[in-house]
Amino acid sequence: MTTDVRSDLMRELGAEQLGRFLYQMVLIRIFEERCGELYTRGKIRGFLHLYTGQEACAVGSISCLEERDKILTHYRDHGHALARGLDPNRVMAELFGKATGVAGGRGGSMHLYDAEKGFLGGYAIVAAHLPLAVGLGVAAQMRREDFVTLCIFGDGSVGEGEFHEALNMAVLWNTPTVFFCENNLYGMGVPFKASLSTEIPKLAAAYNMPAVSVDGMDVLAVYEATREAVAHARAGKGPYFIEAMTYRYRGHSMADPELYRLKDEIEEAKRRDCIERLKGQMMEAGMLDEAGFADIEARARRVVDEAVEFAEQSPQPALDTLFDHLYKE
Amino acid sequence: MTTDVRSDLMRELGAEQLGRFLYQMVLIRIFEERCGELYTRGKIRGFLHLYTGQEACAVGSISCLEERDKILTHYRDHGHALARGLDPNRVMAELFGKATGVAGGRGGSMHLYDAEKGFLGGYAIVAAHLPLAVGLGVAAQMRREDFVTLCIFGDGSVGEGEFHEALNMAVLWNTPTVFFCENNLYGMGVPFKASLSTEIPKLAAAYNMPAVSVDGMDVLAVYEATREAVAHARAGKGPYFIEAMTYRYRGHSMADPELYRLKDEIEEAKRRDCIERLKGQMMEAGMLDEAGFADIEARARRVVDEAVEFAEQSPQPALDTLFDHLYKE
Amino acid sequence: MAIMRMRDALREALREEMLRDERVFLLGEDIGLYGGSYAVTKGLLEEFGEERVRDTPIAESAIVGIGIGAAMGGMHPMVEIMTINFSFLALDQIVNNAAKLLHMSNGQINVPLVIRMASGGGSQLAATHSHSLEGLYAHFPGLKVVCPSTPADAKGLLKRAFRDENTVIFIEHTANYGLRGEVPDDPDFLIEFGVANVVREGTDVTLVGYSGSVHQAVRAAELLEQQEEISAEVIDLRTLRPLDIDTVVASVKKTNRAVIVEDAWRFGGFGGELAAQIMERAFDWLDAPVARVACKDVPLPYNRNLEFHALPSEEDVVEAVLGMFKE
Amino acid sequence: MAIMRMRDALREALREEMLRDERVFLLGEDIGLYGGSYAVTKGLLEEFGEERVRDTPIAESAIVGIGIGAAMGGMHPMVEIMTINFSFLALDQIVNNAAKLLHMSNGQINVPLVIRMASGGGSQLAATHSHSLEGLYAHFPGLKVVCPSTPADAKGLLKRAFRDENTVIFIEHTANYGLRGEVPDDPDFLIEFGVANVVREGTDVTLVGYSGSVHQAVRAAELLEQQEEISAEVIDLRTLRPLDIDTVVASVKKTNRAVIVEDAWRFGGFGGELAAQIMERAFDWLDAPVARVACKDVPLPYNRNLEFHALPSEEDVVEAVLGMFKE
Ligand SMILES: Cc1ncc(C[n+]2csc(CCOP(=O)(O)OP(=O)(O)O)c2C)c(N)n1
Ligand SMILES: Cc1ncc(C[n+]2csc(CCOP(=O)(O)OP(=O)(O)O)c2C)c(N)n1
Ligand SMILES: [Mg+2]
Ligand SMILES: [Mg+2]
Repeated sequence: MTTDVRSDLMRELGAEQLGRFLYQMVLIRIFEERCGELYTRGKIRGFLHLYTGQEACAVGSISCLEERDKILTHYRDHGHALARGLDPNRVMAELFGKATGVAGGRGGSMHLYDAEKGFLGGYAIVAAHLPLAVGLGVAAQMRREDFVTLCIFGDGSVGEGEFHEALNMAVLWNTPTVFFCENNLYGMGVPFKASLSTEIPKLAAAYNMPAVSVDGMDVLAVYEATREAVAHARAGKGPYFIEAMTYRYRGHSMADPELYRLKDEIEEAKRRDCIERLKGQMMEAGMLDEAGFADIEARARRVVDEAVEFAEQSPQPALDTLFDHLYKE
Repeated sequence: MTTDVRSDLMRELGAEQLGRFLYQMVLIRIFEERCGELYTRGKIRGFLHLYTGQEACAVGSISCLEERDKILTHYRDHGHALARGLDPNRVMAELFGKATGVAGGRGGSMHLYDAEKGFLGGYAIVAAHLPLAVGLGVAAQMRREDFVTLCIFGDGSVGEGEFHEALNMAVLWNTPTVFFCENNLYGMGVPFKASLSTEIPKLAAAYNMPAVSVDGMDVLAVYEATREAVAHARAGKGPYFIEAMTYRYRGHSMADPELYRLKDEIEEAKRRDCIERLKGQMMEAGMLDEAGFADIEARARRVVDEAVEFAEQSPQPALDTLFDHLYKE
Repeated sequence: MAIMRMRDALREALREEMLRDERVFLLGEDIGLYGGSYAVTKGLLEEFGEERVRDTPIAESAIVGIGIGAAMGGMHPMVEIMTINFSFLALDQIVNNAAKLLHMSNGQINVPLVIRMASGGGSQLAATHSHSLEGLYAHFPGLKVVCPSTPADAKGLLKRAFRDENTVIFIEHTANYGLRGEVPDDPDFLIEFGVANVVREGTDVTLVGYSGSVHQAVRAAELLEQQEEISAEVIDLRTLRPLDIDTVVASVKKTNRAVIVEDAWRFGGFGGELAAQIMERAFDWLDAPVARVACKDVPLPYNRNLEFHALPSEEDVVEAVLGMFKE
Repeated sequence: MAIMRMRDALREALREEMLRDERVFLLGEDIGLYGGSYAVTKGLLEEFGEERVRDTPIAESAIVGIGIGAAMGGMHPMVEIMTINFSFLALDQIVNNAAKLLHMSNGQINVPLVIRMASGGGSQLAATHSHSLEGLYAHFPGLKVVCPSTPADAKGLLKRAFRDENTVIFIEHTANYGLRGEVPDDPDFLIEFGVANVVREGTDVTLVGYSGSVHQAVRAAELLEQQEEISAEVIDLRTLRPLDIDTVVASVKKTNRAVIVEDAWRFGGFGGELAAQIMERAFDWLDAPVARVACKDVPLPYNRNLEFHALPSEEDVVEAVLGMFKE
């Protein structure tokens, strides 16, 4: 296991902040594994896309945001929601379709929202939220507010026309948008190389914005890059593009027979696991011991247990609410 | 006036071929000016987008094609149709909406077709024909035919998502497609710089295909670049991108009040006029004299006169043909 | 009251709303320097500047998406899609984001957005540039669909659209832009959505139209009166969603006959919905099946004769009415 | 005859047509390595290779556009749009190019293309992933719209689609993929377009469905027979364009009552067209207004109870029928 000590950054962040990163990644991991089980038991339904393996992306990037900032993401959104501090109880309740869910049971796994926390949604139409992120940037500019919008999407989105339209307009209008592409090497079962003729940062840079590629299995690398990007956007310097190279351990969704990749590749990725890596780094730096890690795991497990319990106990939405929120008065 | 003698290329092409270039450019110029008048007199209706000023693009590029090659273009398509050798009578008849028109009066100015000549249409939805050009390339590959598709569009198309989708897939699938962008500095009234955050060849090159920019007011430069591109595509080396820097002397369409640009800019462009340029070059090379040019003009004028006469005399399509060609049996 | 053309009434509405509410701004292709392809936004760039009147690249999906995002961020944008024909490219944004976010987010996120577009055939623009899609938009819950037929309605309804917290699809028939009419000056002049206008009273048959087709219905009513002594009531729906079916049904209960007039293709068009609702609500009052006069089932050709042959005319309406009385 | 699921019948059709005609090839998202998101194309990459079974980037508009271009170039492609929900992104290509090129070019250019897509709600996929848009496609002249409800129909209609020189929109309800039924082996087994299927004969009321809703209609007919002694005839339209209205009208003239059952939203849905046509052609035979049972006017929610409450059910059909007999 790599334990390349990024000592400067680690010192700067300190044990507490790093512990928070570790805890959040562990929480997401446990949450997702539990979701997988609950899906098999029919408690969660519809499409379920697990985030296992990609935790460093959500935690590293979202930690850089202020409260007033906004997040838009795609349907693989549990990790982002938890990293943003959405109530795990209400996230799980949403997956159960319960009235107490973050979208009252209307949205399900692919469509989590918490407007108060600036979490403006999981979007299930590939790449369709990219223009929305630019629009939020326009609103920030016109309202003279300095919030930044973090827009998260997958490598598969890069083939869509809206990717191009949004990047171009973000640069033209100099919006405070951080485009964050989680490149997990596959769009469903299509290898990234079969869906884009070039490299993502090369294409993004062609629009005349800064574009970098980072190790998305390394929470510190993600954090560092995103901090830079957010500062750039907040300073009025316009959009910024990050590609985070990562990997999903599970299938695309629960329905995926995974015919398109070999077990070896998955095992290879797991050797670069983001949780193991930060754990190792912190231990090496004397910021964590096995007991401390066990404690983090136990805390996370309790939170997930409680979330499941909460979701189980929550009521179904009443049938007569069907027409609620069709129009706003 | 510039008369930079490209002596090698001129020698290679010879007086006859160069004379053909000149004739075609003059024909298009006169045809278009006549169309403008006919529109004012209500003979031509709907949207009319004149090509005046851009003649070198059509003539230089289309001259490089073989009979079996295909052309797709946008709504500013008269010049391309004439350069491809469509019957001027039937093109004019189409503009008059007559039964003898190249589309039986159904298409009008924006939608000229002559399938036998591989002229597969003017397309009026910006950028929507780019994927079609890639598809034709797929057909060529699968049928083991070696035709090339020349796909012509304006700078304004570059903002559309389909531009991106088509370029990406052309490179991925290595199709024999020549993307030919006539950059006349405006998409309707929006200056090119306000609609793209970057330079067109830079963006095209980011997809990993050869991309060049040429002087679109110089028919020889356009010819040279396109010849290279067509050879590249025909040899199975994949797509090729050409930006031709040009200028339209008239408004975007006949309805354009032209509030967005100054007369000076137009005058400046006219000093680089493609017809004057080739005329000068040929005279300098002793391939043409004033009488020869007058003869070219007279021939072109006769052809246009005849086309108008033909169109005038042609019958309207019968009302009972309305449902023809709705489905092919 | 001033007499003005519909395009000027629309511009007045935009201007007044921009002055009233600084959240309102405009974006679209050629709405600025060019002055708007139908001159609706002419002069607004000069008056309000580049931040509030934005020329965009040709990228319908992103333009609408940016409008949605700006609305989510606290603005009240107006997106002009140059013509409804290009709105196919933005349909996903309209249907999946603008229309659904409020419902999907359980009321957390609303999208106060006005999307204007020019619509309709009859200008020899040929098949790709002559769509009438009011009914297509009306199918989607979460949207409101407005299609004025007069300058006054255009102004009152467009101003009303900016007082709405939801996405309003505002469809303007190109044949109406030049129409003149009286328009109230009152900056608080609003016309409510879901209130049809009885343009002309009558007793023998009800003609129902919207957008461009209202004028055909009125001309047909005049012909019927002059030539056939048939008294036709004409109803302008003004908005398709919400739909004021009550006014239509009340009229049909009086006249016992209805003809729907629309520019769209008949097959699968909005006229079917109207006919079905009239049948559902006024079955026992109907002396004849509800008739539909609409566009023939072909892409619209460039040639003028063919195009007019395909589009519904007042003569077609008269014929449909006479057919009802013959049986 | 073999018993197979609809997804297998579809695969058989694709396979046979690829073997028969080398112009046929497939392109779409995840149709190759992944095996198709609903497993329809499973195994075809292995059998036919990468040139004829092409995984594409996620780019619906270009995929359809490339299919159109390839068809213009002499091929007969099948484009799979993973689900109908993503077809909004390709709608311009479908409506402005595929549907219109033949007519606009005065017969010079045709587009022999099959576009398959999975459709429908009921799988808790929430609002953006649960559309029923058969009627939307049926509105556009130049297209053909096919929506089978059984494995045999799926095979016969899909094979027929590859014998057509025009663009065929082939819509498969996700709830039908797992349905089993007898399917003829004959490689020349075709089902003509525009021929509705009388699934069940009856005398008291005609239930009209297509795609997923046929099965609700059949179950409702069974309930009506068992519980109410009402004999319902059930008609499966099979194709919406061309539409076999004659079969429907003949049935209604016998039963004097009609209920249309569809998964789409009622308002502005295809049911309106059907109701209007039945009224136009069988007015004097109708004992009650044609009724429509359809989706409630809301985006479909994830929650199962809410979703099922919104979608039409066999109980809703029974209720609609009983309502007709009460009056
Ligand atoms: C417009 C659109 N097309 C297709 C789909 C179906 N689909 C859902 S996820 C997905 C793959 C996306 O891959 P990527 O963007 O890399 O994200 P990842 O799933 O790898 O996180 C596809 C094709 C969709 N939801 N939207
Ligand atoms: C999708 C779409 N959006 C908008 C339009 C309206 N429109 C027609 S031409 C045009 C400008 C195109 O400019 P460019 O591509 O540079 O070509 P040029 O007219 O300069 O030759 C616009 C906006 C259209 N036809 N299609
Ligand atoms: Mg991916
Ligand atoms: Mg241009």
